[in-house]
Amino acid sequence: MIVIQPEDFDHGEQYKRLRARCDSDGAIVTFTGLVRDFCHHGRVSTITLEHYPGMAEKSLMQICAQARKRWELGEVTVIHRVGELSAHEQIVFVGVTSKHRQAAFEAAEFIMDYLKTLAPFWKKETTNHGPHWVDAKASDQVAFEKW
Amino acid sequence: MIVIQPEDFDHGEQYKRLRARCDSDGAIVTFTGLVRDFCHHGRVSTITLEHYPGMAEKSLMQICAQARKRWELGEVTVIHRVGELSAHEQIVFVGVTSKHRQAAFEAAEFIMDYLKTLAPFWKKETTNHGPHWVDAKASDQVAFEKW
Amino acid sequence: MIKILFFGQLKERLECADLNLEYAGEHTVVDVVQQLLERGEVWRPLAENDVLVAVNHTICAFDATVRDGDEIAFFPPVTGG
Amino acid sequence: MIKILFFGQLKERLECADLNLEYAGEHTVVDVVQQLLERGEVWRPLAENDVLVAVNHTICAFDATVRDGDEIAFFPPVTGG
Repeated sequence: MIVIQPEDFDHGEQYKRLRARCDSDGAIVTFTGLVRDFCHHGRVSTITLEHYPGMAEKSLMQICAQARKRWELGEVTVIHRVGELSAHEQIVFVGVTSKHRQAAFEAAEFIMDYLKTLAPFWKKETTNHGPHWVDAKASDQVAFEKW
Repeated sequence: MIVIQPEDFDHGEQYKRLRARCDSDGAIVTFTGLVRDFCHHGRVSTITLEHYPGMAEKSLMQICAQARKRWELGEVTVIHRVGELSAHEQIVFVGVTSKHRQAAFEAAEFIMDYLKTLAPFWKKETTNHGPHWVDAKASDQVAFEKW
Repeated sequence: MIKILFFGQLKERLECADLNLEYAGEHTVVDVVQQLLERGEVWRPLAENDVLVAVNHTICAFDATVRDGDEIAFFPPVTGG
Repeated sequence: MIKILFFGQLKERLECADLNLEYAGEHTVVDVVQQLLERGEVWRPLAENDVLVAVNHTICAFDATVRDGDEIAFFPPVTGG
């Protein structure tokens, strides 16, 4: 399931949904990304997430399809929020079920690493010193290339 | 937080607790292990989890302390159930928060890999062909040795 | 006709979210960029090194072929998640 | 006196969950195992290759020293999680 929405999501409900559908799978891994309250420009009050409608959904679907080719997975959920979010709010959710814990861990991390480098979303942070676009991180490129 | 208990746990509540305490951390990873309904002996109806009281808690604490030495972590939660559990029930929960997603992923996987090899818990499965003790898996030893 | 979209900081710097361009034949993304650069100084950011391009929702190289009816998007490195 | 505990399949095969042993001096886990093996055939599983031992809640090698008052546990490879 892939969802792009401005609304917040209920982590507990997402977990229940994964669990209800995971049949004989013994492992569930979830990742949640939250808005950090601090960046090197200062204290972050809000961020604004822009995305490329159409391509964003397609990109997430392709990333999940790639993960399914590499690992034997049951359910895969990706939720990415857009619009204005406050510090500490949930931004992104990745949930994966698998028969094997290593597959679940690796697939969830793979999806996040690919999302960070390929999915068309852009963050603008607003701090006490004003707004600025977030720069891409070299560490995300390194994480992407390890797969 | 380390808990060993016969009672089930509420994944949503555990996530909320991690999130409430994770301050400036931007990443939360959770792992849940469920009772699988099938093993090579047949269909599993229940499992019984035995543990070594005293050592089990100490072992989990040491594993979490080792994880904290390797990665910069915020909150770490490990819950392991004992006693009789039915197929599809939750067995174990690991939740980790960190500033960085790679640290959160790696620490959660490390804790599970170490728990599987070092923490004194033993599983007995009951299938349609009767009860049997679960054998240790070579793949768990491999996973342990990768760290 | 092709549709061209801009996102993120690039959209702000170009002061343009999207535009349509008369189009015939089969050229490459580089040719499209060249055509925009000829419109004036304001389009300069398009030629910067870190600009990414997607043709019909798929990231591709600047030598990718563009056909009539395609949707081209230019944007800075992505920073979601 | 030392306290000895058994867990999992080993406990079932030995038909013993725990026992106390009079103890003096400083010997090793191997010596303790030897003492039990001398009690009879039923203790044989203790000498199997995959048996693990913990002294005072810490997994250790069979040449670890055992002191009066220690708690020794023998068990098969763990299978939790």
